[in-house]
Amino acid sequence: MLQDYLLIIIATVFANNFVLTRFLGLCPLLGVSSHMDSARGMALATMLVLTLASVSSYLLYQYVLLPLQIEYLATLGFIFIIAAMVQLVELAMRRFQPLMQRMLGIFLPLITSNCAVLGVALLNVREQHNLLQSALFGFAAAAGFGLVLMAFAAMRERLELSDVPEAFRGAPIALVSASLMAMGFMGFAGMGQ
Amino acid sequence: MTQLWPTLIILGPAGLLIGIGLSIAARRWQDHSDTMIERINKLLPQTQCEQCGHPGCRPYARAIARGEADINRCPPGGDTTIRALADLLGKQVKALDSSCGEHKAPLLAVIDEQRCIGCTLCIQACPVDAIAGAAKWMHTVIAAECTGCELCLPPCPVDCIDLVSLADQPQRRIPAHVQIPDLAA
Amino acid sequence: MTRMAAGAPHIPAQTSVQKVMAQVLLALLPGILAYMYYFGVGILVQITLALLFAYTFEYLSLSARQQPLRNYLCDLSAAVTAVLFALSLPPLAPWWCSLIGMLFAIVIAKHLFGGLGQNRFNPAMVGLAVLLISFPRIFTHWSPPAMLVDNPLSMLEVLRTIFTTQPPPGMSWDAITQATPLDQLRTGAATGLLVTEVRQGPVFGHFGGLGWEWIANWYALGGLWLLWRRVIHWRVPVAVLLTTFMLTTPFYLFDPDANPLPLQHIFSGATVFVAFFIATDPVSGSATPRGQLLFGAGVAIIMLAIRRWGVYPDGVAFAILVMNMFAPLLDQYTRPRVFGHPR
Amino acid sequence: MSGDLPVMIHPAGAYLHGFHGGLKLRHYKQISTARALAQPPLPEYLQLSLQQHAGSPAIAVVKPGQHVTKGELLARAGDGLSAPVHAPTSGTIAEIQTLPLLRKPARSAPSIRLHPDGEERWHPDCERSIGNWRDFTPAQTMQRIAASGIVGLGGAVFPTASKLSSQWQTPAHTLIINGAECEPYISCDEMLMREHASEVMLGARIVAHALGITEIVIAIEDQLGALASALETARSQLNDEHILVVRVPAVYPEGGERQLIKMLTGLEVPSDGYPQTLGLACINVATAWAVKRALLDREPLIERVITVTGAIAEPRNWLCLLGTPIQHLLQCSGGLTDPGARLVIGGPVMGEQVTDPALGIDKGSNCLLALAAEQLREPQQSMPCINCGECVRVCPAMLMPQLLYHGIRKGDHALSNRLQLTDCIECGCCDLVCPSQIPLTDYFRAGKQLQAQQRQQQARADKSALRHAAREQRLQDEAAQAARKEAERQARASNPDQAQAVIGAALQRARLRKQAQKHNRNDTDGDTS
Repeated sequence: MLQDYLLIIIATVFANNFVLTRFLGLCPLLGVSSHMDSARGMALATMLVLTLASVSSYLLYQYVLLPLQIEYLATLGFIFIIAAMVQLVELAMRRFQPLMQRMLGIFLPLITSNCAVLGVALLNVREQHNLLQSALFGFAAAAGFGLVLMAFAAMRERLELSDVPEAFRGAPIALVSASLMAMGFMGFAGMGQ
Repeated sequence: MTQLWPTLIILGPAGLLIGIGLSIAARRWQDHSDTMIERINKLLPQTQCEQCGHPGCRPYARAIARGEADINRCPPGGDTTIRALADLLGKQVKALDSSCGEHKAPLLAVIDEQRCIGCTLCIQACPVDAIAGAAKWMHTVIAAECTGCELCLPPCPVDCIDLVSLADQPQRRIPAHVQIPDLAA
Repeated sequence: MTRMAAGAPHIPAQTSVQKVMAQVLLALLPGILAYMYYFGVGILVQITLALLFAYTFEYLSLSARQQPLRNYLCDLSAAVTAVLFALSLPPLAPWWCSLIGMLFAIVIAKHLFGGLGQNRFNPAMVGLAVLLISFPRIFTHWSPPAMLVDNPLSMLEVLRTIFTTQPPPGMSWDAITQATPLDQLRTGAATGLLVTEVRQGPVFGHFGGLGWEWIANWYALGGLWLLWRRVIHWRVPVAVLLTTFMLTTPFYLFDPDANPLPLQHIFSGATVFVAFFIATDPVSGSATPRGQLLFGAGVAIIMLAIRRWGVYPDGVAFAILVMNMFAPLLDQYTRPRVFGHPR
Repeated sequence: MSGDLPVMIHPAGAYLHGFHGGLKLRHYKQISTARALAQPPLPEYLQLSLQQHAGSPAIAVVKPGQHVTKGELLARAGDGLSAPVHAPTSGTIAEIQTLPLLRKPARSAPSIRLHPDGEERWHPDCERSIGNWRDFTPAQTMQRIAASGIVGLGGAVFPTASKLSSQWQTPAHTLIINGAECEPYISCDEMLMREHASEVMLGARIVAHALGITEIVIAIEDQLGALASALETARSQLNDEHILVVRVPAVYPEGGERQLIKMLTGLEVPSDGYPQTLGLACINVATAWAVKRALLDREPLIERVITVTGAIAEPRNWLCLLGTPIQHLLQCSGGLTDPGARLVIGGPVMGEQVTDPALGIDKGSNCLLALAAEQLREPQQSMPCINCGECVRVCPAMLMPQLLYHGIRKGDHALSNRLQLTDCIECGCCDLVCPSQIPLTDYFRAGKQLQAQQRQQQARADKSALRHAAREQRLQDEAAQAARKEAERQARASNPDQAQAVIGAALQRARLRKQAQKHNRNDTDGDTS
């Protein structure tokens, strides 16, 4: 039982890492990774949003969509509830963490369109997770995302300091690095199933 | 078609409810972006030269904070300032907008006291009150306060103000093989 | 600002990049000789091919980037990359393996990132990972140790195999190659055999694979020499080996039938090789003392996880790449306390 | 900091602790220690910079053409941190001109040229006895040290009196005499201790007495066994069991104050603090000797020991008048053996290249080194950094030199700030182990300079912002006032009756005032009459 939960976490963070093996959430990965500070903020924000999104989408699915037999509305409903929640988080952050809100700039609302969020919600349904599993799955997905994001940000800060050929500076070399990182994560293939 | 109704019935009110909730929250937790203007202003060189097209550094900072002005319009700050602003705002670093002017080493205005006729026009133009003098009396620049903004040049009717480079005495000479971007200027 | 000729210190450093690289190559020599002794001359062909392609690509990249050729071609870094890569290939791998591997290693992993000293990923391991992912079959064709072969392939047959990518006429791949000990353990576990039963097989020696364990010893000797020469430092190798040992011991003690001997993990596959020669690559690793310990431990953990649960036979290439990815982050969070600053 | 007092429990020097990093370097000291300490013949002229100390330049009190006697005050201490300069011999002031500093060629300061008359006549002040130093109050001793122009002779040239009388966060308990000359070639402190051991100890006791303490630790390198026994003999002669001679391992940069203190006590002087923070005072051997001569012999600081070594015909240590020109010293030592040699003032690792051999030695010149051409390094041949981490391993400040280098090279000052560039002590260890032969220390010095410049700029910017804001406020106020006046005038213009009334009222007031004045005047007239 406990082992199952542990497995969900480890498998989701590493073997089935959202960014590097499922290729979800690449947009914020490239967008918010030029600085350690903002990457840290984004990682935390995503963790918050993803956990909340998993729970709320689970509740929405179990207690609204299923009873009413409108499961076909899952995607729409999830988007709906995720958008609302991100908006709320942003407002709260603007009020209580204005600096972080500024730092994240456009990227906080961007979590809304982060496919990882919708991905978590839909995968939860597909894998038939219960409430706790959903929450854990959402959290672990975000943790994996955040870990990669921060590693990537640290690496990009380092890339800024190196003599990358002119044509490859900025986004190109970042993408090359991301692909090499993904290659490393392919070594986890076959694990976590 | 029959599936449309439950959709509307459920999602419609839900959307309304959420919308109301969000608007209340937005009202409650208002935007505090003044701190942002301060942070941007802190990064600007404070020459008050108006080359960016704004009357001083703070107005430019406000314009940046509101997204009305780009970050590459400050010639005195040069690349350093652009980089700092890009860092703060999470934007891409870009080249200085050459329509605003060229980056120069820090300058200091000096009044040729032989030629000065005491017209006070430069005193009125100086954004930091760094020129001392009175009508019909010779003026002089307070070196420690001058920002080298060049705003005093155009109004002077006798062209008696010169700009000299403001060189700090170095502690050490820097060897030729040390390649640092900031030294290139 | 006025410029002057040079500041203190006025005396030169006693070491150079070239010397460091040359010492690494020298330290690999005993391992290479042992490899040849146990697995035939194939490895020599692979090294030659890899060197050839490495320097071709190095030359092309440097010219394209308009870098001073003389300094950089003489720094021996491409040679180190090539040899480390070739030593990770099966001795009879097709010739184009080196071509593809070196293309990715030198051009993409090294020069796209800015050349010597700027690569964020270990070039040799990038080349290897590309091959592992794209052509996994190649890595199931390893030569068996010389003691198990009645009439070893001649030099000509080896060359023909490598260049035609076909086994010599009248022979099949199965006849001249064999799964590695690690592979056999994996397939054994999959078919429900106990570790002890699998280890009865002829390819196993005292701890690790037959032949492999001796190559590992020679690698270790070279590594110790590098340690003594202060080219590498103890933290990474110790972290890799100690973590491997400490992680596998409980498993073994808990269930010796299902889990291999800890020493088996150290002496088979590339563990020792990685500990002394791959994970110690300073460029793509961590530079802080604690960071190096964590880096080595991470490599060992991921390597063991892939061996235990993954689909790849020996996960070192992936383990290194994943830890390369985390190296800057490790540096960031394990920065030493500056003298005179509070803890 | 004052809360924890492990120092009290573990007295300095009882146990050696070691410090992070550092290097074992070949010593090359025996080159210059074969010949005994001697005085060179009087040079043709002495070139005395008025900036021989940290802080502001001294202010000349003599004029060209004036005749001065040995030990006479030439320049009094300037404002703030500063120290006076005295005449090293009797003679005539030739001229006062602005010249580059010997050990900081990028800066310049006024410099006095003195032509000796060869009579060596002492100034009368220097011959009068000053009584027993034990009777002096600490303030008197400090005043005497300051007036004698004594500064840290190890090379930092920080005025000694200021150093000893600054804030003591922890009560003073131990005086450390720094005799750990860790840089290769330099042997001036060793020679001084060999020949004047008891005088050095006496100087140390004078300082300790002034600080109200008794514990003295003399730290020397462990290779100098003979010296240790010489010091022991001197100590037994003085019969002072509070003096402890400690032999510390010869690891460069051991002689750095912070490193030595770490070695002796295991404590780190805080980055923003001084040895005083830990209750320690640390002075150089030569400084202690100068203190003894200032208080017992009444001689101001006019000479020091300097090692002349390297590619030199007769390398040796000279007891040399301040201001002696470099070229004169070279001549006395038999000249260069390698015409392509580079002259360095200081050691090979931290020294400064001599730009003008006509300049005179200053209080901080401990060594004149001629490095043969083949010993020099070529800075142009550096390769890219390979992140080998050797620099991290040897850095005594525990910095990450390779990252700092990248940061400075790319103009990322935020990074170099985060990595504490200011804590770099420019010891050059990283340079000496870098396989890519990167001139790291040059980069760090440049980076520090840029940082200082930026701090200055920021200060200017802050001031400008304030002044601009004040001006805006003023303009606004003025505009508001003008608008108010305009509004009033408008109001008056639009309402003639009221305006008339106002004018009438004003006239009325004026009239009343005039009457009142008249009254007053009458009254006062009456009073005076």
